[in-house]
Amino acid sequence: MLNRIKPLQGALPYFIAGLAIITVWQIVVFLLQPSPAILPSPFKTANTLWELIQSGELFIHISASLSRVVSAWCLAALIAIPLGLIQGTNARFEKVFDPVVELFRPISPLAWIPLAILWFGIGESGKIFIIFVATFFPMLLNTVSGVKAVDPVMIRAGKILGCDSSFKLFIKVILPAAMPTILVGMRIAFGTGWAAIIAAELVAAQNGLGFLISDGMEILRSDLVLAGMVVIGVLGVLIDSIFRLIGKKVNWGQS
Amino acid sequence: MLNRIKPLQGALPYFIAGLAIITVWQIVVFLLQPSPAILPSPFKTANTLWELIQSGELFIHISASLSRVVSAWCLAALIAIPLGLIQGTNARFEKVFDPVVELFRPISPLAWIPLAILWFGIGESGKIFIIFVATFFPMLLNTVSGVKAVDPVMIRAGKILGCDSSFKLFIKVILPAAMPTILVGMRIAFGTGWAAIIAAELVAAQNGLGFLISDGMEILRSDLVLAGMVVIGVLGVLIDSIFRLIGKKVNWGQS
Amino acid sequence: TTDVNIGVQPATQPIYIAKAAGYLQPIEEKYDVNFVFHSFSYGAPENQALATGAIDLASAGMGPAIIASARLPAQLLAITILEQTAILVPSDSTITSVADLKGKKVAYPGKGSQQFPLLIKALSDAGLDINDIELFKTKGSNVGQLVTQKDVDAGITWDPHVSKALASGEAKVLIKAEEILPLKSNHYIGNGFYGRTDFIDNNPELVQDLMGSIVQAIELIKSEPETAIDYWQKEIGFPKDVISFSINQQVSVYSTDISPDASTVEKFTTFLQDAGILEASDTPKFNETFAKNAMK
Amino acid sequence: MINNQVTQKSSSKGILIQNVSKMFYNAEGEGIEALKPVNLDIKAGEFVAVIGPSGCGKSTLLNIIAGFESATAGSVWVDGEKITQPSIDRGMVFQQYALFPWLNVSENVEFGLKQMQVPAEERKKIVHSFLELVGLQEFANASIMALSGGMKQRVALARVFCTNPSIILMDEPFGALDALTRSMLQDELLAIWKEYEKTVVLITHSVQEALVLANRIVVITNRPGKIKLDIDINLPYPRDKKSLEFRELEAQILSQLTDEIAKNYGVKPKSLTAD
Amino acid sequence: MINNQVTQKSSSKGILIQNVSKMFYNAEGEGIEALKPVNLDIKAGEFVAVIGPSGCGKSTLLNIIAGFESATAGSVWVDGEKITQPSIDRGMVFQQYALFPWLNVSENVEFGLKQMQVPAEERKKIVHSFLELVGLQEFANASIMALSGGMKQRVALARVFCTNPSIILMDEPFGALDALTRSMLQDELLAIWKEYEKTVVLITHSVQEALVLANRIVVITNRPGKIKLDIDINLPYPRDKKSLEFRELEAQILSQLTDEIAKNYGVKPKSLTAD
Ligand SMILES: Nc1ncnc2c1ncn2[C@@H]1O[C@H](COP(=O)(O)OP(=O)(O)OP(=O)(O)O)[C@@H](O)[C@H]1O
Ligand SMILES: Nc1ncnc2c1ncn2[C@@H]1O[C@H](COP(=O)(O)OP(=O)(O)OP(=O)(O)O)[C@@H](O)[C@H]1O
Ligand SMILES: [Mg+2]
Ligand SMILES: [Mg+2]
Repeated sequence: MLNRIKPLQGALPYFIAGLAIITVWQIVVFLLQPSPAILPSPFKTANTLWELIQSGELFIHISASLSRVVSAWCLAALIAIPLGLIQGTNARFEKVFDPVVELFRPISPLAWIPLAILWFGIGESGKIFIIFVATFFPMLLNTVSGVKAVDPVMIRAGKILGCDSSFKLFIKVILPAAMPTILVGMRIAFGTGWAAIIAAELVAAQNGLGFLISDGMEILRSDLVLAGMVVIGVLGVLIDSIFRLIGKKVNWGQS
Repeated sequence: MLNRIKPLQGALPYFIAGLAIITVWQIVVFLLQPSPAILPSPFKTANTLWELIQSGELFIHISASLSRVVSAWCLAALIAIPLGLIQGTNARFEKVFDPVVELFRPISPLAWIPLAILWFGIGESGKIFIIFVATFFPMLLNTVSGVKAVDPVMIRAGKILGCDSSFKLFIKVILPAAMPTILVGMRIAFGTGWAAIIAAELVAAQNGLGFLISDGMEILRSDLVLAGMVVIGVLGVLIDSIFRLIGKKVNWGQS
Repeated sequence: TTDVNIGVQPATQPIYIAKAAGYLQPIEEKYDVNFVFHSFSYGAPENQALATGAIDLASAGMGPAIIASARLPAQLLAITILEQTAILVPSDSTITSVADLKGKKVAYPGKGSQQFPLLIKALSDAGLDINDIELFKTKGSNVGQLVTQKDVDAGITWDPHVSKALASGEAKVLIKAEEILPLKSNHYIGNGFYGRTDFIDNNPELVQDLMGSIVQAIELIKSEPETAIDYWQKEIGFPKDVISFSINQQVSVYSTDISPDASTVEKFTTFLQDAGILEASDTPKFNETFAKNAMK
Repeated sequence: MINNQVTQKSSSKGILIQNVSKMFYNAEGEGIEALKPVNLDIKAGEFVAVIGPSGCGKSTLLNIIAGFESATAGSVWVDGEKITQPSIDRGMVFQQYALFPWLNVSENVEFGLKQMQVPAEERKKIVHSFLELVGLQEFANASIMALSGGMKQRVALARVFCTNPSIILMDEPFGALDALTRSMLQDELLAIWKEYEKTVVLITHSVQEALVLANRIVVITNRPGKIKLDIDINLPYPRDKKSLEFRELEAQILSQLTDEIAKNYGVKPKSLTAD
Repeated sequence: MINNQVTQKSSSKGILIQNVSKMFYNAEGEGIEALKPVNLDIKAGEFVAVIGPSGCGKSTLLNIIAGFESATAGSVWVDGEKITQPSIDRGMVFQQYALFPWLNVSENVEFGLKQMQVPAEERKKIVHSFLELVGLQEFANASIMALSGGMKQRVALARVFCTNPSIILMDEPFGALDALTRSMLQDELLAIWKEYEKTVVLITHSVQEALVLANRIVVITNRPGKIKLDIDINLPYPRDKKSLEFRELEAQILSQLTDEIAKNYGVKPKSLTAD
């Protein structure tokens, strides 16, 4: 099949999906007639969103949250991917390091809040730490599994073609060979990072989408909550489609 | 290498890891001297843990949380894996379904609380729903990527050896071929499920480790918080080692 | 036997004393019901549960209580704790008045809390407004930690978090709520009891008896504080020293006058409207007949 | 389309390839023509060997016959039915083995039989006899990962033979085998072909192999592949490699092939210095 | 250990294989003996062909020489140095191609040169000339996925040749190639070998190929492999397949091999009914 996707055509399914969700949402509102304090109509939400846009408030929240998620995610990538590369190739390191990972992995970002405050106080770093916790593990796990799945014959080929140090071998063979799986980990991690934004912004925040949502919940302004969720969802899709683009370039595994 | 791991020997690295963590913890307490209301000493926490065990309370919390996580996780597996198999093989379905997934994926379990209450009330199902949300996406994404990475020649071999329906092909070829990646997704999902337990048990829970932790925070009992975190970590490791065992059986990709 | 679902929070609410002292049991027998307590760590999910009908009655901070009464088909029935809130500063802080907060970092537990408008009121009384300080939203339970760690210069929160911070000796009170906004018997109001209007309309006698048991509980708190402290410790798991500190130092104040009288509610409403939490059109619904009858 | 006029349904037995052509598109959307329109009428029971230079489209043609890929134009008919999908009645031995790594050796061989719902006991027997045929009875429970290249190919052969398909498609099946194993399996193939009157399409690089086995040889040109030579081999079996007819046919086919292949290497590289 | 007494350091050039044996262990911990102690002294500049039945341990031996696997006992010395790890000076053509799918054809060929830090411009030239050598200049920018089996093997050959290693290890490199491409590349291999005095170890299934190329042929027995025949081939190049000496040597080696391989198939399967 000839598969040249034009940018606009690529966005089409997202519009359709968005429309479908809005329709279902409107039907639920129509059928269940929930209190608007819990589930306002799409129209009400759109209205609130528009007000947030006009006042410029939304962009402050978006940029605050986005910069937190991106920083945490980059930090996690910088640490998790090299660690994963080592863990995936060095059985001895894995034996010692993996139990530590597994002990910490299931602990919720919410549970880290007191410690985040203890260590980092109210600055950005505490919030970034919470999101970091949420993004670190999926990246690590996918990197390890990607590395382990690298065809041993590739590694041999790399070695005999002059990758005489582990580092060269990592960079030239293991990393690109594991890249498709690592990218999935990075994609998943971005999602979990976004999902941790509410918890993170419970640590002394002044702004951010998580702040908007948890604040909205407290004052029973579900329109704000929904508006925040919509923005997170849409941003998530946008960022994910960037990954998808990169993925297409890297995903040599498929035609 | 001859690699027959005896059960006790297998547990050794975990003990070492645990010991290392406790040592670091004790050093932090010693150096920072944080208020015990924020970070109690390992000894204090162990003491609390022991009391929880003796009173039998701990087991009630564990079984409550565990049954929630397991139910949600099984439910997610039942839905996400078939969906992922379809999405990974059917490009048309993916085009429509994927944007929906990407819109919902970055939305925090915390943000789902109001809707969980709306749809499921404050019983078990609402809590399971929140954990479900947290487990669903990693499973789906890994299944899709696992399926897409299946060597096309395997699919051809399956077809010509009599898998004449898509269903047979799924069961006999695509599923086992993608199994290693799917299992990673299931492992990750179990972790994210555990991590969502606090959010889930914020809603009218009477028991559970998440309840123990968030309640501990509210009632100023950091020793309970830490004890809960330790138990979640240790259970996480135990469950993860089960996956690891299964993984070894299924992970035909490696020697 | 039908279940009556009551939302509670892990705080020193009198309803726990009513339960522990056995005041609820006769009511359960009389109406053939079963009181089920559902614990929420903060007001937001509790109000959401109320909105869907998952709970019938709720005990929560005054902020969530008034917001629910204004925005949901619900009514405020009683004011069950007075006071409870204070602005804290580190014990060695040089801040001695609210006016000194200018340009400082202040932690607060979110807009939905009553602490937020109270802070605004305190500031405006001192000739400041919200833009004169730097605000940090966090969980109520973390405010004390931020203050004692000196990550912020001040923080506003409720009890038992106030007592906990004070008991540690690393924080002191800058100003108590009663000095900012004396609403009822020269105290501020801290905790409300409210319920879904349809439930109240359908079960007036039960609600009446329940109010009676709350008054009874408050009487017990006042006459035998040590017993009450034991009950709370047993029911919620609070550390005993913190609750003792709270009761003995009057950080939390209880009064058998639980009536949500019109003037108090009105003042509080205007106060929330001024703070931009309630909109001008929001009028909280309240019903003081039950409380009045119970106090007799 | 040009070829519409000739796509009337054929009622004859065998494989009818009508005007089949194939284009591939790379990521930039550029087309590569892998097969020029090919016409070929393979009668039931024929043993056809396909020879041609590397990359000329042999595997592509076989994939289209198997039903894995659809032709860009034209169509393939088997026993009068147009091919739209693969079927267990057309067995295939893949160039890359295509064994299932999550199954052990005997489970791999058993796979097709299971799909055909052959009873377990019978399955065991069949699997056993075919593992014996390829000399791997000892490795019945071995993991695929623990096999050498040639052993893998033998498993793949056993897997296809045991389902007894009426058409056998083979993509260089004997390339990785040692001489004797190869000639043993070739003999078995011939025996199976004759006894059960199968139709065989075999891709090979060895003219000798083609001449030993096939009763028809098709030579495909350089990419885009089209048929350059289509010749019936009427020598009696077993074929005598030293007979004059054999030698003459070998020379004829080789010369055709040499012409074709030489086109790939227009100018021979002069300098081979590597540093 | 038994073999300790003979592991004194050799100062001679070439490859010295001393008492090398290899055991594999499966998941249950059972051992499979892949190689019995093997001794072989390959002098620098020799062209050794290794023949043996499928699964006898040929690839295993080559992997140990390359430095990929360690011998269970014994050791391998190259130019007097004990082998502990792979080196770019020992090039290897793998049985399964082992191309890097994330690189295109010319990037794959360029890979080793990059590691050797050959300047970009020179790299380009070398890559170009070797792609020409294997007849793939047109496919320089093609993705690996878009190549046929034989084309992949040609890329793998170009990748190894272009780094100019002094030892070339080859695991059935010509199996997937058509006759002419094969003989062209065989000629090139011979030319490179002679001109640059390389040491070559070639695994093949074809006795003819071994006789055309090698000046020494080693036959390995059935698993566990050990050396059964080790014979110098002193015929002049280019070898004449029709000469009497060639024929005699072919017959001699084939008969040795036949004995070996026949052991794999003790009893020929009687019944081949598949349903
Ligand atoms: N998926 C693909 N995408 C793009 N081009 C392809 C693809 N598959 C094959 N081709 C091209 O089609 C041509 C024919 O390929 P095919 O695999 O049929 O060759 P072949 O005759 O089997 O060669 P060999 O003998 O080397 O196996 C080749 O030039 C190849 O580059
Ligand atoms: N990773 C492994 N685990 C267990 N056994 C193995 C492994 N690799 C190879 N073997 C066994 O070792 C023996 C020799 O294998 P090897 O690959 O060296 O054979 P070969 O001579 O190259 O065969 P072929 O000509 O078929 O490629 C085989 O019997 C095989 O089953
Ligand atoms: Mg091919
Ligand atoms: Mg081999």
